[in-house]
Amino acid sequence: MKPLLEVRNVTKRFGGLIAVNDVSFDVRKGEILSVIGPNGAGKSTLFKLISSFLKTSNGLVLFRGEIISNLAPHTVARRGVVRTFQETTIFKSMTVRENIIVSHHLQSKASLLGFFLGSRKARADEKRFGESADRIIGLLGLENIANELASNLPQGHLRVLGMAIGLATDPAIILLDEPFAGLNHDETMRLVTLVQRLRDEREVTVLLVEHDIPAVMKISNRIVVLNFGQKIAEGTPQEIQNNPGVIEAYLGSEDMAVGI
Amino acid sequence: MEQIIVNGLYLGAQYALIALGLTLIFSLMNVMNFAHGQMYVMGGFITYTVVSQFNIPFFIALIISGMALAVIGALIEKFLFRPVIKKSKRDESTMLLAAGIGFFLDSVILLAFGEKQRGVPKIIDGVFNWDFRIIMPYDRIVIGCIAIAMIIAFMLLMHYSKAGRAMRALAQDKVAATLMGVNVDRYQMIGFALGAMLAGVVGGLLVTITGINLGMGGPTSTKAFIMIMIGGAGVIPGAIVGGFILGMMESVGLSVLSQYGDITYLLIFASLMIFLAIRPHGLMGKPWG
Amino acid sequence: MNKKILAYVALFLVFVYAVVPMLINISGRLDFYYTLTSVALLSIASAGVWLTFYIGRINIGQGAFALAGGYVSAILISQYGFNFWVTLPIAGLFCAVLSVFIGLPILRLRGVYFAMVTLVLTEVMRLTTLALPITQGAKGITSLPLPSGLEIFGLKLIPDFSTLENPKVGFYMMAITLMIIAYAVLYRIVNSRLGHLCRSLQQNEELASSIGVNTTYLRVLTYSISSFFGGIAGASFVAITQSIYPSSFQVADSINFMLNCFLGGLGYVFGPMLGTLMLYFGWDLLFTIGKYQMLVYSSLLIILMLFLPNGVLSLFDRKEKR
Amino acid sequence: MKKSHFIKASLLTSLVGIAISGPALADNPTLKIGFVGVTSGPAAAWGISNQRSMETRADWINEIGGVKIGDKTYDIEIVAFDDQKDPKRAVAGMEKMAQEGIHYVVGPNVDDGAAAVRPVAEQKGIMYFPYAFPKSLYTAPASNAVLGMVANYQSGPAIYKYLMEHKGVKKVAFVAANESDPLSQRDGGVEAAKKLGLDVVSSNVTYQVDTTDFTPVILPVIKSRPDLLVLSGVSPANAPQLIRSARELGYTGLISTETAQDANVLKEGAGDLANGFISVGGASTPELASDTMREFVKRYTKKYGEYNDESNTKVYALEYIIATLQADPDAIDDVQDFQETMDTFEAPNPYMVGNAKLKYVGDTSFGQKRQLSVPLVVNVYKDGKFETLFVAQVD
Repeated sequence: MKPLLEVRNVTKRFGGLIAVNDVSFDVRKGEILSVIGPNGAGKSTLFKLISSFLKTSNGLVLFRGEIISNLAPHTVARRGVVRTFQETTIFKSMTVRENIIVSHHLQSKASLLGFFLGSRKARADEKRFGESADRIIGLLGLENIANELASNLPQGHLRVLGMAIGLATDPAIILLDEPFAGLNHDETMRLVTLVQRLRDEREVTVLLVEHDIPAVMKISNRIVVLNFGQKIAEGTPQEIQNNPGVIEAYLGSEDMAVGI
Repeated sequence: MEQIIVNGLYLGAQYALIALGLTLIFSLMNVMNFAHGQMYVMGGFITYTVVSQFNIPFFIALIISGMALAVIGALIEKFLFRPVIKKSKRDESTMLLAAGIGFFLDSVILLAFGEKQRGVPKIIDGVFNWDFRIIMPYDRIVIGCIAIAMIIAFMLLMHYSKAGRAMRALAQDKVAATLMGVNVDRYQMIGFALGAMLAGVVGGLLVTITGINLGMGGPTSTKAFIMIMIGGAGVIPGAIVGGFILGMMESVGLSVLSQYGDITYLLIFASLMIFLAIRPHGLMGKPWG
Repeated sequence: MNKKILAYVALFLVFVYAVVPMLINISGRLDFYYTLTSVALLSIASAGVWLTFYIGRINIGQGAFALAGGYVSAILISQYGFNFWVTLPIAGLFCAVLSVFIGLPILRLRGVYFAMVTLVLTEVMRLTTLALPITQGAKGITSLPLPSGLEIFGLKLIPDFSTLENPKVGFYMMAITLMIIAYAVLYRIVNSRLGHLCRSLQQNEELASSIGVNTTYLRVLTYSISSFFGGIAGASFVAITQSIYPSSFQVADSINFMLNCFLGGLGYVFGPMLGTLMLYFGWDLLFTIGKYQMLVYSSLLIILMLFLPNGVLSLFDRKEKR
Repeated sequence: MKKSHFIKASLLTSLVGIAISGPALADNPTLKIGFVGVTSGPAAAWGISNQRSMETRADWINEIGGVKIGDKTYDIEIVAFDDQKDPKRAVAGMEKMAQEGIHYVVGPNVDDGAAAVRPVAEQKGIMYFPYAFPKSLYTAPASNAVLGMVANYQSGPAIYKYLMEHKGVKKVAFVAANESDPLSQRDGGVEAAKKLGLDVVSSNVTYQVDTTDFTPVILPVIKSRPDLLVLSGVSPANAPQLIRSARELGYTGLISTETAQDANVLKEGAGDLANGFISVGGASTPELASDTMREFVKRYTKKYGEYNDESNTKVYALEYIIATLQADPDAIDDVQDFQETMDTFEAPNPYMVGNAKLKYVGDTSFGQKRQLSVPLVVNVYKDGKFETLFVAQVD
């Protein structure tokens, strides 16, 4: 079976600095793949390259066999590759439900003019979005806070809301940028379960970039390890845990403390 | 050619000094101080009044006007900007306040100092003339040098004094600065006062050369804004660079394009717009300052 | 809920079309016709500025489009003999198209950068009209006729203004009607999906594009609607003053349009309308205090801002909260 | 007993006092004269000198018991409206004047405002006296505007001609701010100079009014080596700076303008460098000023602390309005009458020595009498004062 997303020889240079160097890997449909690595390994840059928020210097990113690197970000989203953000990125002065509804943009069938005039298609769209939003709210357990202003939410809920926004676009693959950063153990575990449920129930493929090694070990089907912009290992959590190169890479850094 | 460059340098020095105060305020508080030009005019009129009504020497008058503006600036920050910033939902709301203060200062200036153009007699007579290649009156040379000296002094202050370091930290990252123990309210007030003081001193300096009138406030603000856009908003070296670039552009543009007359400024402004479209955050600005 | 809104709208229509003229006639303050006409037209331009605020851009360049719209109308009338009513939409469309070309590069800018570029734009437009031969440069275009009548299929829609006993009433009706249309459009935009998308843009452009919103397109679209409003307002003033000069709309106007939005409140569709009314009418009312007019006016502005930094309409927030 | 007498007596006297003084004050009906112009913001100087000279004159008239028009004596009240140099506001101001029942308005100060108020003025029956030069304002079918001063296309040729004949000027250069009024005046000046056979060596240089350093502006002009540098439509704020820059760059020729200037502003802004600067003024130079003019300057100075020489040219409009109304009392609320009287009106000019006359002119320039005949006094600045260079009349 063809992989869903292919990263082929992707390189990114900033001036003389090489942030990502000739990295290749595949993401298969229905899996959760994590990219890890010590600080400054190029994880975030790689993430932005895949979601086309940065332009590659070299190499390609393919989705369903088509090139998506260097397209406009909204076009990439339109194809079905949707990202969340490391910072808690939500629409602050909208309620949780409004956040999710507005994110259904890609699925609208009516034109903007249609919406302006209130055409039948537009009304049908609005109804559909509302229902879909309620489903997502139910799935992620946000019922109690659906009508809260997003700016009033605590950190943990914000992360879930970020994911809900991603889900609302009905993606084929969702890219999560450090989803566990800043969460405590309980919140992390809850989110891990949630991501797994998403994969199972909504058949979403997940690519995540993460710092939190224990969470990654628990959630991932496969893991890719970066160091100094290069891929040094790829495999199941087990394989990675026993890979001497990986251990060495982490030995030199403080991330060791997190413990493999 | 030499003349054009010297003209540009002189203009640049005075522009940079105006832009410095504005960019300082912007970097600390994210306020577009539309009243900056009015503060500059205020400084000019205070210097004029002190010199011509009370016969006090020019340089002392300059200091008096700087102090007066610093006090006005501190009061404006404490009693107007601070409460509004705390209460408003969007940063931009301070623009209405700034514009209101601008109108207010305009009317105060009109009532207190009248509608006429004012000027202080030249501080030094005579013209420097190098073989008709560079002609520069001595007073301009003196004022230009003072302006450059002040720019340097200001940079040193920002780099080596405690207050300067605190303000730079604040400009960079308010949250981090708070964590480091910087008293945000206090340094915002000091910064605003310092910015207003700079405006006042420049107004005083230029009153001996260009004179001062009620109408110069608004356009001066606009020009200063253009300079800090060129250099990058909220970046102090940016303001200096922006000031010199605009000064040079005017000097060169006016000479080179003089036969096209009416469109000189059109071209200067249009090229500014194109420049910003290409470099959306100026020469040295942080993205989306 | 919908019925309630309809009732409000009906009340407002009766008020501006019938009650206001009646009050003016009773009190004999005929000069208020022009004042209110100005308020209505300026509030259309302010509505445009408000819309750009809605996508998170500070627009201090509306004067440029008002000027451009005014000149389009004046040139078409004086040199090509167009009927004013035909030039009105053309002026709006011209500005909309123009704003696409200007907006494409500059809408990438944000915050103060965008604000300052638009401020410069006003000055650029003034200097352009000074330099172009078709605008007759510094001389301006003067002695334009009053709007003539408009007939469609023999149906007399608008009478010839020069036959009116008091053209001011005609202009008042015109301005009010235009304003109502403009705000209906604005209200509809804000309360449709388009408005939600604009808000998403205002709050977080990266996130908006990651959920698939074509941010460039949306920005340019809103900016051109905004400029359309500016052009309409500018052209309407030309009909009233029967003349236009490069200085007819200048930086001060651009700034005022922006201030109108702030004063009314950026979060309220009808904010710019109220803001324009207060700022413009306020100045007129203070005319009696002579040389202290500016002092009192600016002090009131500052005080308003101190107590209601989110706009005058935030006074009613508590009541209207869902 | 005595006490009550005293009270009664004092009550009576005070009542009588009120009875006498009350009606005496209320006896004079007021005649309202309007002013629509700019008195705030950057161009405030133009309007303020205008408004102040009107108010000074009005106070003076009221102090001496009012002015007799027909068989009634009126007090004069000046109703001023600040248009902020915005043509849209100028229209509002004119509407306000109509609302106040005013038929005679001085202003606006600039071209765009003067053009914008025309529809209102003609519809509401208001005569207005703008300080703007476009000929279309005064040429038929326009009927209600009266040019309040000498236009640059009238004074310019006179000045150039004088300088050609007396100072041997051959080459002339123009510089103007890039705004409507100065640019129009520059174009008019260039045309006039060419007609006189002068060589126009530079006319394209313009500047922003907010310029703080004019050296770069003036440099290319000086390089064209003119004998005469004309500052077209220069504002009093810019004039000293332009003069200073030109002189400091070594320019030794003549400098002139066709607008009114203030001697003190020139003195402060340019000092000795302004000596020899030629401008157009009213009649306050010692050679020409009458006692009335001196009294006016004295009263103005007393009321506002400082005189403004720009007011010399602006004192006339109010005087003309009142004098014309005196000649034809019916015109007080009928501008039709006023317009008819304008054709034949003549009265002595109180501000000038000799037998100068107040009358309406403009046949040559506009084809109808729509201009105040004010003396074209060309001044030259010398050590803080103006001296009269020559005097001419416009027809």
